[in-house]
Amino acid sequence: MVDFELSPDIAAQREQLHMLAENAMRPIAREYDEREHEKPWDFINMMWQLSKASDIGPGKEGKQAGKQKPVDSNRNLRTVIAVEELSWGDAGLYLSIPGPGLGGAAVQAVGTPEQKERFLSRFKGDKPVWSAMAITEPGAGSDSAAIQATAVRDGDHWVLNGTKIFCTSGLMAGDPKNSNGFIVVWATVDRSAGRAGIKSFIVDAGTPGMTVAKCEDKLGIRASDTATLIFEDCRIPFDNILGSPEVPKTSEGFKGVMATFDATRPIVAASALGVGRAALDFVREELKKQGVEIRYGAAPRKLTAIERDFMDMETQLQAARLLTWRAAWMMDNGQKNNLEASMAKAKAGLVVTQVTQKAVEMLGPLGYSRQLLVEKWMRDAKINDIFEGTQQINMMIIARRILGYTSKELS
Amino acid sequence: MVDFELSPDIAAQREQLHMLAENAMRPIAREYDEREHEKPWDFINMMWQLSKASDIGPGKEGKQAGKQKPVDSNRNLRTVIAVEELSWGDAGLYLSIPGPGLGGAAVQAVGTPEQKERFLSRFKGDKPVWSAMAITEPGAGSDSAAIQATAVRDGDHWVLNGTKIFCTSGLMAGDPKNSNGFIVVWATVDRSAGRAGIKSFIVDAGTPGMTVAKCEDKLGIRASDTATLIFEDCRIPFDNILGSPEVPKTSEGFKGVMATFDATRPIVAASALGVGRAALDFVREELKKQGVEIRYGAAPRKLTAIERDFMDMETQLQAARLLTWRAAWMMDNGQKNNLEASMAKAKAGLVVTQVTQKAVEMLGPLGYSRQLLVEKWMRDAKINDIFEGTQQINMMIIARRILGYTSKELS
Amino acid sequence: MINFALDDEQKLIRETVIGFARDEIRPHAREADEKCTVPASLLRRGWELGLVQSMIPEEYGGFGTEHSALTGAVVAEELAYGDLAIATHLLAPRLLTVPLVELGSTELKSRLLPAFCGDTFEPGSAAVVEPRFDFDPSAPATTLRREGDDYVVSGAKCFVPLGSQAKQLLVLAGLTNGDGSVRPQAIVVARDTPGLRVGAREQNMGVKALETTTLDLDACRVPRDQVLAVGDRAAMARLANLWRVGLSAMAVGVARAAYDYAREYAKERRAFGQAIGQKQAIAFMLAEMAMEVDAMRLLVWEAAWKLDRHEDATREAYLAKRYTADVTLRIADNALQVLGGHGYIRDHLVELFLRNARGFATLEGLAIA
Amino acid sequence: MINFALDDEQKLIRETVIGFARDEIRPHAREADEKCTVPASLLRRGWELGLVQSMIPEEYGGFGTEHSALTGAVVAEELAYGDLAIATHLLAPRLLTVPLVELGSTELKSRLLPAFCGDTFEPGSAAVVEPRFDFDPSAPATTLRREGDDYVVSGAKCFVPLGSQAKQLLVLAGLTNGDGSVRPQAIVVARDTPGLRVGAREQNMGVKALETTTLDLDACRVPRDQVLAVGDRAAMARLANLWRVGLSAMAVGVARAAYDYAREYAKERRAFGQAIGQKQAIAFMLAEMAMEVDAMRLLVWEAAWKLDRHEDATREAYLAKRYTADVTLRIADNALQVLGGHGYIRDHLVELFLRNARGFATLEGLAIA
Repeated sequence: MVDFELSPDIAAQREQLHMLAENAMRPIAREYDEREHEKPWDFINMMWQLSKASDIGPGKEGKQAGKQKPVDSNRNLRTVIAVEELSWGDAGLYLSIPGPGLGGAAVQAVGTPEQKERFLSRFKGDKPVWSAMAITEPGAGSDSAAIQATAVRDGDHWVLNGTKIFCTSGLMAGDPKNSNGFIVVWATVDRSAGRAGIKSFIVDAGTPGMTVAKCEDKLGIRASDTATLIFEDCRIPFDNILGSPEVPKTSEGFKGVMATFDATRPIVAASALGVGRAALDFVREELKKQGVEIRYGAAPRKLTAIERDFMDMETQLQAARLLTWRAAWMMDNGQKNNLEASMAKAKAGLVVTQVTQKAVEMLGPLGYSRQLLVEKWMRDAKINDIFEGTQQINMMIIARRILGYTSKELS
Repeated sequence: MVDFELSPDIAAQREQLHMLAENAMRPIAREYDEREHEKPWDFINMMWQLSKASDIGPGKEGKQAGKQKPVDSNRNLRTVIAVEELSWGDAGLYLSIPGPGLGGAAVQAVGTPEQKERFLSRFKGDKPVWSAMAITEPGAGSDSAAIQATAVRDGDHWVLNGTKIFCTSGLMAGDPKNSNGFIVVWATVDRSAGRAGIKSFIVDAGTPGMTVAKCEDKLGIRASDTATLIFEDCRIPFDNILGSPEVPKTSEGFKGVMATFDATRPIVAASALGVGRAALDFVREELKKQGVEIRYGAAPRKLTAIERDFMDMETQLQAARLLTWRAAWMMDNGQKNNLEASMAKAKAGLVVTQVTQKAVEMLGPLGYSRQLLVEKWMRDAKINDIFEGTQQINMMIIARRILGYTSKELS
Repeated sequence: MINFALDDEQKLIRETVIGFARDEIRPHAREADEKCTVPASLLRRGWELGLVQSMIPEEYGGFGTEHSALTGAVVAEELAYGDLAIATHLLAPRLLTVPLVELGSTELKSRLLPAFCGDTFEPGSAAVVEPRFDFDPSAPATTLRREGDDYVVSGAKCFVPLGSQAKQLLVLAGLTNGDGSVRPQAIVVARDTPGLRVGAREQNMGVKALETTTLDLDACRVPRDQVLAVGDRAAMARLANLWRVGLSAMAVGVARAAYDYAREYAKERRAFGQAIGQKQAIAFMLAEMAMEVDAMRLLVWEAAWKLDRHEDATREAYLAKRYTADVTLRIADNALQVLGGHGYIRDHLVELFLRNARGFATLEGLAIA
Repeated sequence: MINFALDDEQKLIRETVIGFARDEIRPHAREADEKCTVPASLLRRGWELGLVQSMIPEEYGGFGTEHSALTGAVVAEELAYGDLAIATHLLAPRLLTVPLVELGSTELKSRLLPAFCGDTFEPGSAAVVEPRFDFDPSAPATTLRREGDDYVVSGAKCFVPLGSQAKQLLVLAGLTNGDGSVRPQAIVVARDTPGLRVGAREQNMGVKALETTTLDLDACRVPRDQVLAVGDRAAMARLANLWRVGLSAMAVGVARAAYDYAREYAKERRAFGQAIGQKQAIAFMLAEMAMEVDAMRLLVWEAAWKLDRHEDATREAYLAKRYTADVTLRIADNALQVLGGHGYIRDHLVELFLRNARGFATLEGLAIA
């Protein structure tokens, strides 16, 4: 039976997170945009305590995302709702929150019980812990199959070599000074096998041979670090491989690894929605102050340009939101959502880019000024059109699905 | 020295053609949209007399289009201005006007003096004459290189076999009952040679073995016939080949044939502009009646939605017009305009599609009704986004040019 | 509790309608458009689905299933997927019966509803749109004024479906308030009311198989009980939203039809040595269509869901209608582009989808959820 | 007589500026943005190009070449191609000198123009924008009223380029007509005028290397001859159009910079075994950029050409500004998309182009043709 109303507990959680976003994130949003590469430790520690104390908050997301049959039957939906609120507060700060993140999600999705115990238990400790996912390489953008990093077996170890870039929270997860975290690294055990040869490996923070080379200066989401990781003869235990070490004939295994994205893309979409809604809410308030009313139901010919712009922004955001909720809901109900997850990500990434860009324009000279957060939201928003698969990559995935093409037939 | 003012003689010609469009085309536009497959003979004969009597009018275009170093140094510009006016009157009727059209343009561009004398002289006769170009095949759409029609040499004849579709004015040019016209047919003399093997041949109306199989029922431009031509052992004189019969190593020759489009694409763009301007002029008048004024210079925040829509339509059309004039001007000045011709065609085709669709909406219930011509303009407009290379084909040509890719490297 | 799944009954109805649209409607779409008429056989078979009778209470001869805007949206999308003109014709009676069931007096219902529970298709209609550039459904120019115990309606309408066939029509008129402002008011008018004149059949760019006419009302006198929910603004707002959701759902159907047609063509059609669907320019167009069809449906469902909870859905329904009208047009236009020259030819249905799609931004009250 | 070719003198100037933008400006673009300042060396070298002095009549020490909006547009595009902030800084003095030369009294010109004909960069400025949501250049909230032989200006401005450096500023104020309507009026105000207070340096998303400040005018008294072309609506309209064309031309420069950057990247960068430029999704984006850059330039040139004929170019200039602002933003955004993750990093200039591009819809009077 179709229903668009949030369950009372999720609605309540949203309320709590909204207050947190408003009181703990908004006040420091500008500061950590200007002070790039500095970490909001007070906020980080508060969030860590919070996520341990209550069942709400981002600490849980990663742990929960990716489960096909979760205990909490609304886990993925709960997560996207939570992420939208936190990103409404500030997208950069949201991304800096400690927790399993993408790395943990991967362990959760394909890890053995032993691995889950060994790595996920850390997120119950007293000190903030991060984990991260390292996929992209300098040479190979979105083309995961072209990964150059290698993992060579040496007795009961794997030896990793290669360079990874654009690793979100790589600094916090990979540098033991920051946390007892870990990085999930994609590498090939057999380059000749193409996609089938690609495996993911768990590397503990501080493992000799892994160094955090640099953190990028970015357009936005500056409170979150985007690290470059270098692996030089980095030795890790054999058991740190996620999934089977075998190289199958087919690239099924790779598909398995890629499946993590079905859980994480709706989360990125949700983060986009939060940024977009922040801008929309602000514009709505400003228009109200200026006496510009939004007349729903008015004849098209009677609308003002700015009024119609606002309606378009609002509709686009809601369309993206419903696609996002659906993708999460499907996963909560054990349905494959690869197509729907990409739809949510592609739509939300594009919409938030356009909505925030328009918001800056609608506010006139003030919109362009750093006195307000609107210009920051525009800078933060754009990342959602890029990471976890660019707009183009997600359109490609959708196209392959609807046309029934393999990655060979459509690339 | 940059100048956007038309020379007095071209401006005068435009005036004349505008009156002709208003008085001779508008009154019968609806009639020949409803009476599909019937020909406006009175109009056709009038245009024929007119084009012979004066130096203006469409009779000249084709003869003139394509010349690299024309006698009239403004020939191509004059043509696009003329075509815009006539298409403002009615795009379907414009396309039904007798004259050399695309076929003649090809003879003009690459024909021998003997061929020009033999074929182009017909356009000086008393009875209306058409010529047409037959390229597209049922199997091959925009992929000219994949042409299946064959031309086999047999002594001092060529024997043509194959089927051609979407041949504009094919019925008028190919059926001797209608005129002593001819069809320029693309066929391959050596399929193994790919593009290099493709040549164009002139086939006289009524040549045994060439039959006009059918005329399409279309969305718009119904006053103009779009014919299917079937060639069965159709024998034509050896001299009827355009250009050299040799099959070069490179596909230079094919490029030569394709070069015709550099002259014709701006003409299609100009026709698009005429349809778009017809809609824009009508909407402007209607808005004025409704007391909706277009306040150029007003603060963005003070615009109404419909006012801004109108400005957008107006600007888009003017942008397409300037690209079109530039492409024609370059050819008049002996400059290569392959890139600019495709830009004009791609932009004008897209803009007129959007402008006319918007115009229907802006006029409310009346816009959707066949009482007015606006809905017809929307149907007519769309062909400009398709023929002479679809939007996508033209974007491809632009992309190859700017990126320096061959058709192999980017397809 | 968020849920994106239809209930079993809705799934069942949808399956039935999908089959009907595929096997009965779609094969007639082209001919119906060219001949500007819906074959009687289709009306008969369509009537048998009980889409009109279902929500009429049993005491008037109907099946008495509760009215659901969401179910209505599902049905509208699937029928319109088959063909918009045929769908609007089949569902036209609901333009009268739905408001009647919701807002009519017992007396009025027992007088008018039984006619719609018979064995054969019974035409019904609503006259909403007005032949004016600045038509505004929230303030119709057609006037309604009290005169003794009766009301008197005067004005001109257009786009009236089955105008020459419907014996009873719902007419949207403007009732002038004390402060001079106008508020919309729906009334039931019998075709044989003195002063009512059905005009000539309209000729439009699309939806050609559906008969629509103009309607002139010259001081038509209607008894008070034919004025539905007098002064009940909420009821009139709900009615307008039911119209919006009905048309929006049909827009989704047309968009999906265009998308499916283009997708299948792109898989078959080869150029440059590949299926054209393997070209990113085409593939991404199709991907966007797929994404937007889903997005549109969810917006429509949300508005319908709100109507079924009897909450004010003006914002959702209004925004959904604007969005579906714009996006459906773009999808139909892109679908034609995928077919290229073949799309411009009436051998294929995409040009029909485009002509129909262009109507949604203008049309009002041509369907009801 | 239609002609799309620049004359030889314009070609020469363009060549010079192209070289300067490529060799001097572009290499400093990133550092200037990060440090929020334009290196003095660059100002010195830029000044030597004579872009400010050229159109100042010889009697005041200039080169006395006739002012041409078209030439101004060509120069503005090429400098902005190098970097928008540096370009606006280099050309800021023209915001004062161009209106002075065109509209100033002989006395005023001989008093102010010689300062701009020296050997070193002389800052000049115009205060047009106001810090309000509904700022309207055609009706500024800054007031101007007659008081005896003088005029008195009061109001608040923002986005004033070189606000703390310019000794003289052109200020746009609103003169109230008899009927209460307001019309824009340009006046020259010296920075040391009592009541004029230069505010703090502004922090904006883009154009960061250009110093812009707020400006408070508290009953600033200016002699009558500093009010330019009093009551001459045409002159003020022309001034507004010169601003529009100036900024539009710079938008074309920024768009072209983003397009070129993305195109070169797409040729180098490989993925899935090809240069990404060989992918239709990327290739078509680049093709659209190329097409629109040309289209925008032609619209700007047409408006400039009309200004050079001293005809009313309001429609052309206004539409060109709206179009270039929208399209340049889209092009910069797509350029960033072509670079993907790398575009989001400040190692590359596209994110800078995007931040700068977003300014055009809002900014007014920051450049003049």
